[in-house]
Amino acid sequence: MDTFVQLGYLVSAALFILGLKRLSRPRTAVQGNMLGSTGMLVAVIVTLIGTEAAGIGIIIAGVILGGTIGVLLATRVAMTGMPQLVALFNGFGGIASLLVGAATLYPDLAEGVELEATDLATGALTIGIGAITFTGSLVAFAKLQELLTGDITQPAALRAANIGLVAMSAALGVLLVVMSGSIWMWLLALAALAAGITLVLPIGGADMPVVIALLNSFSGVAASTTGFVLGNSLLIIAGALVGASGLVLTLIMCRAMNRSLGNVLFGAIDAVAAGADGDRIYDGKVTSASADDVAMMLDTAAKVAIIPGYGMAVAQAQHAVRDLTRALEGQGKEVVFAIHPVAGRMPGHMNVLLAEAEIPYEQLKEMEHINPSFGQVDVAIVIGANDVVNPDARDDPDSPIAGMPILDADRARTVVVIKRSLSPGFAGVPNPLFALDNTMMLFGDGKAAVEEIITALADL
Amino acid sequence: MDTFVQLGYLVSAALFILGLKRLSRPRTAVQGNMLGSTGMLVAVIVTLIGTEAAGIGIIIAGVILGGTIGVLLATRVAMTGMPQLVALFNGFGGIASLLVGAATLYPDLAEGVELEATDLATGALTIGIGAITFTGSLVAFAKLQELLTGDITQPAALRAANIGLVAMSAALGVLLVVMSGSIWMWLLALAALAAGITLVLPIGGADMPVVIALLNSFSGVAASTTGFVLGNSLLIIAGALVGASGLVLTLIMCRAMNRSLGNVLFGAIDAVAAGADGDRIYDGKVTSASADDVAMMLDTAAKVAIIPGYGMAVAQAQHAVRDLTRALEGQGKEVVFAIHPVAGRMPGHMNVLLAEAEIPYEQLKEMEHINPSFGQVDVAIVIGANDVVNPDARDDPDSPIAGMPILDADRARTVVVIKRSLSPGFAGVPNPLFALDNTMMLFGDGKAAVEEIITALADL
Amino acid sequence: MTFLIALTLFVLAVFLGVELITKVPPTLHTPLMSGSNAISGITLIGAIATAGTDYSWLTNILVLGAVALATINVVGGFLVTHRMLGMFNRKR
Amino acid sequence: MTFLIALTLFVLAVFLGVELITKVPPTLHTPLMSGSNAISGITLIGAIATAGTDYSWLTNILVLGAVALATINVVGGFLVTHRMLGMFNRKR
Ligand SMILES: NC(=O)c1ccc[n+]([C@@H]2O[C@H](COP(=O)([O-])OP(=O)(O)OC[C@H]3O[C@@H](n4cnc5c(N)ncnc54)[C@H](OP(=O)(O)O)[C@@H]3O)[C@@H](O)[C@H]2O)c1
Ligand SMILES: NC(=O)c1ccc[n+]([C@@H]2O[C@H](COP(=O)([O-])OP(=O)(O)OC[C@H]3O[C@@H](n4cnc5c(N)ncnc54)[C@H](OP(=O)(O)O)[C@@H]3O)[C@@H](O)[C@H]2O)c1
Repeated sequence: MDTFVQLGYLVSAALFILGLKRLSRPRTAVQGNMLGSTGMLVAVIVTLIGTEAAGIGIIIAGVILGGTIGVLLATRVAMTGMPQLVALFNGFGGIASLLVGAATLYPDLAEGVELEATDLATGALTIGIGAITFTGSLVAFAKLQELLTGDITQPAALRAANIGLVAMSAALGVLLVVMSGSIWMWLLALAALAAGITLVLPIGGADMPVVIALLNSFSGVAASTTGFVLGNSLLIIAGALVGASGLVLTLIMCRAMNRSLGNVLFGAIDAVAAGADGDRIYDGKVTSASADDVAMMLDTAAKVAIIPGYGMAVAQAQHAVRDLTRALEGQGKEVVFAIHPVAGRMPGHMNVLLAEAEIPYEQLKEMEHINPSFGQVDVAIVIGANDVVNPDARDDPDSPIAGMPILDADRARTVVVIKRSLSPGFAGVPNPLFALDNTMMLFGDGKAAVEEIITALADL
Repeated sequence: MDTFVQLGYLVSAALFILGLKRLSRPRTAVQGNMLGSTGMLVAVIVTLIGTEAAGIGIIIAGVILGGTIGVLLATRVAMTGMPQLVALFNGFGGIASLLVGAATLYPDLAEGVELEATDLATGALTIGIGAITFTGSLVAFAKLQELLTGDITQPAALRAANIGLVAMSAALGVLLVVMSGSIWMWLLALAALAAGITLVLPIGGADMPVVIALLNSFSGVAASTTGFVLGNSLLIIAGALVGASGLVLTLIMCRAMNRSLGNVLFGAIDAVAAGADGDRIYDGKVTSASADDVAMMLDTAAKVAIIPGYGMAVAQAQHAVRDLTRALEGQGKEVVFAIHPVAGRMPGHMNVLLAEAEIPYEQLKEMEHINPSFGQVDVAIVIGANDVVNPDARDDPDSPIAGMPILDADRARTVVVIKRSLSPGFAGVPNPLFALDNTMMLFGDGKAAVEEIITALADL
Repeated sequence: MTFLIALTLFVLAVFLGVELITKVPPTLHTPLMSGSNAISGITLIGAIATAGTDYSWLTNILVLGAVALATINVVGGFLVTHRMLGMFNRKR
Repeated sequence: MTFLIALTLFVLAVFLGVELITKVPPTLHTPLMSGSNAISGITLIGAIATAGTDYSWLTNILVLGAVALATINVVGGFLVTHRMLGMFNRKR
């Protein structure tokens, strides 16, 4: 029987590996996700067969309950809500690990059974990391869902508290290993839950995708340490795979923003505090335009580059943008999309939205490929993007976002910026692009503004 | 104690992994090899400390003996002898696995101790694969060292015998598992030793590098199965790493020759048999030239491409080639080297030789990069290369080497071919390049011919 | 399974995870994140294995919660990834 | 270590080996081959572990041969790889 379970786990681990491998290539990603879910199915079935189904009632109840909620959440959410949903799921995985760890250790601790130090240590890790993952993910969810808004007034205090709580969790973990009493386990859980909150609370919303990837890595590690406690090879392997891949993803994202992980976790608020005096930059230099002005400008253009940003997602303007593209192409113009790797609030955010609007993949150009050719672009239309086209990042070494690679929209012959106001993007810094001579601002909601341009084009 | 050994093995496995990772990138390869050897040192030390050193005398004797021979062989061999030396080392690894497997199983088998079926099965695999690796590698060594020359007259019979012997080995392996007697183990070893010979004997010398990579993979698998028998995690992991990487290397090489592994193992001789009538192709069309003619041709050239092949290695002409390059560059000409991935008798063979002669790495161009620009080359100097510049591979779908990617030397304005005669290269097919109007043949030993050109250039 | 063998599995899987993910294009970051997030719901089998080992009400509640929450993670995670990838793929 | 845990280690290492080696440039094929060949000499520790478990002359001879041959593979393999790589590196 045990051999059968182990064999099933091996098959499942292989499916996870193949799944991850395929998920990381565009052509095979769908298949990769299928392989991963097949692996999970194999694992669950094998486990059900292999364990004495003493708690089968609980299991069935839990699976039905969780499965229903999972399906509802996954099918109902809008594409713009993806980031927070992933955060939420991730939190659930974290607390599940915490609960499994506690449920495994608790009976023995309560009855005073002597436990191996390694079991206690990995149990403590499971509980600590699971707890941080849980509350950290919930805070990330709340921030992205805009349940938690407004500035955090005391970031420094929160960070100090966070360091204290992490240290306390570590101390409680050591106590749990040494003294082996269930009280330490519960205290550890509480301290780590609080640590998760204080870790994520001071981090700016723009950095949430990085935080989610990091917490994803944590939830993998928590699953893996659960495997140590239970002596379960599949938990160890699958958890470690996710732990490693989450960390790699985190670092890839940091690199795309030209920042270190430490800076993301502990430096974001300072950056926001630093840039506030937009007035001086904008004063008297901003040219406001109407949709008709923009349409006339477009009429004479041969090459148009569209730069979407977070605002396009908020306005749900992707379908309007597609219609604009078709209209321009109908007039024989060349239209390309310039996609910044961290445009939006989630890596690949723009790709998902534009794909939803059926814009062909070939039309989307990555930053490195489009940047050298902005000189040949007649009109660059910036829709709800801000930080990713901020020339200060490139030119001003003192800017809080200095060094972040940007799209060189300012080098296009004319720039049209569509947004509702002059208010800053998520990094909170003013954008000199808006004050350039060759820039015209079209103020308004992204979707409405694009639709107006389409009408104006048709009326020319 | 066991924990200590296991920890040492884990460190060693991690070092092997990092080592392989670095070995596969040019910049870090030296460091990778260091890491690998450090891993091996850790493993040996830990094993010595962890086992009751009952046989310490034997161990010390063996290590001193083997170490001395290893150092002597590795430091004495010439660069051109690398391929066969690697084959030899590989064979030693194979037989060592065989011996360990036999030494572990034999005492129990002889005393009639009951053994697990999985132990017997992995033991049988160790012995079988170790034996094939050993004799196969020895035959490969003998072929490359030209101890075994002349055509194999009965390839079909050898292949039939090989299939029979492999089947017999499999049957004996099953008998060993079922009947558990030491006689089956010895018979299995004998059958597999014979299978190794019959496997490699009919394969053409040009395919030896592929065979060596494959046997390398086998020796990894044999080490890994030894690990199963001994319950040793490090043997399992390190063996599997080598087994997988050897197989990947094998397939990469096959792809570079546009052939399947099956074709390499079972199809080479037929190809050689197919191409014989060079006379018809060459008759009356070959232009022979002197070193002076070549020097005059070079004098008016602006861009020169040098294409080295196996003959350059045989003639040890790399230093002369370097001198020629310097002379041409001294006259302001551009000189590049066009490196075919399977030029020579070993992947990367040309790179090693040219590096030995201190030709800068930047001057070596890979096939895909140089091919589109052969039209701009004034003189292509082919030195001891043949198959890799055979236009039939590209143009004649019936050629035995059809589909193998080649260097498009025939598209250069003028081609100079340096070799001793019109005899074919390792694929055994005639080469229409030699009969082209824009080709001149400079017959002679590679090194001498290049030196003559240098003198002629100086005398102009 | 001894602790050190478990650790060996862990280390191998970490190396493998790193190799598998390096050099993913940014386009795939979001689906990759949610797909691997679903895999981290593997803790579900831990929850299942733990059910029925003890009959105290406290552990039963812990286990029920663990199973349900892990199932949300697994089912929701794979589904949402599939939806996202579907949007990409319509275009090829 | 049960057979299936051993098999799991094997499978993980195979996946890892494949990921590590795919896309090596041809330049490095020869040193990579001889370097990984040296690693396959790890069977040396098998030989060492086997020494002294039995005192019959036959196993002693087998073990002596195994240790010596595996050592040749290891020492020679790493050394020859180092020599080869040294030639490349002088140039950078
Ligand atoms: N994508 C990722 O993975 C990721 C990860 C980490 C961090 N980030 C950060 O997120 C930021 C992304 O840059 P971004 O240029 O895409 O966005 P952004 O800098 O956040 O700017 C978005 C702009 O959209 C405008 N907007 C909001 N709602 C709108 C609507 N309904 N219609 C029209 N415009 C609207 C806003 O201006 P108004 O209010 O004036 O309209 C705002 O200035 C960067 O700072 C990046 O570092 C992203
Ligand atoms: N590199 C690898 O990893 C690898 C792997 C597998 C197979 N192979 C095979 O090996 C072949 C390599 O092609 P190649 O073009 O390099 O070599 P080749 O086709 O084998 O031809 C070598 C030529 O060198 C000439 N030669 C020999 N000794 C010489 C000397 N002292 N001076 C001058 N010339 C001399 C020979 O002609 P003469 O006798 O007339 O002088 C011969 O035609 C291909 O068929 C390839 O598929 C290579």
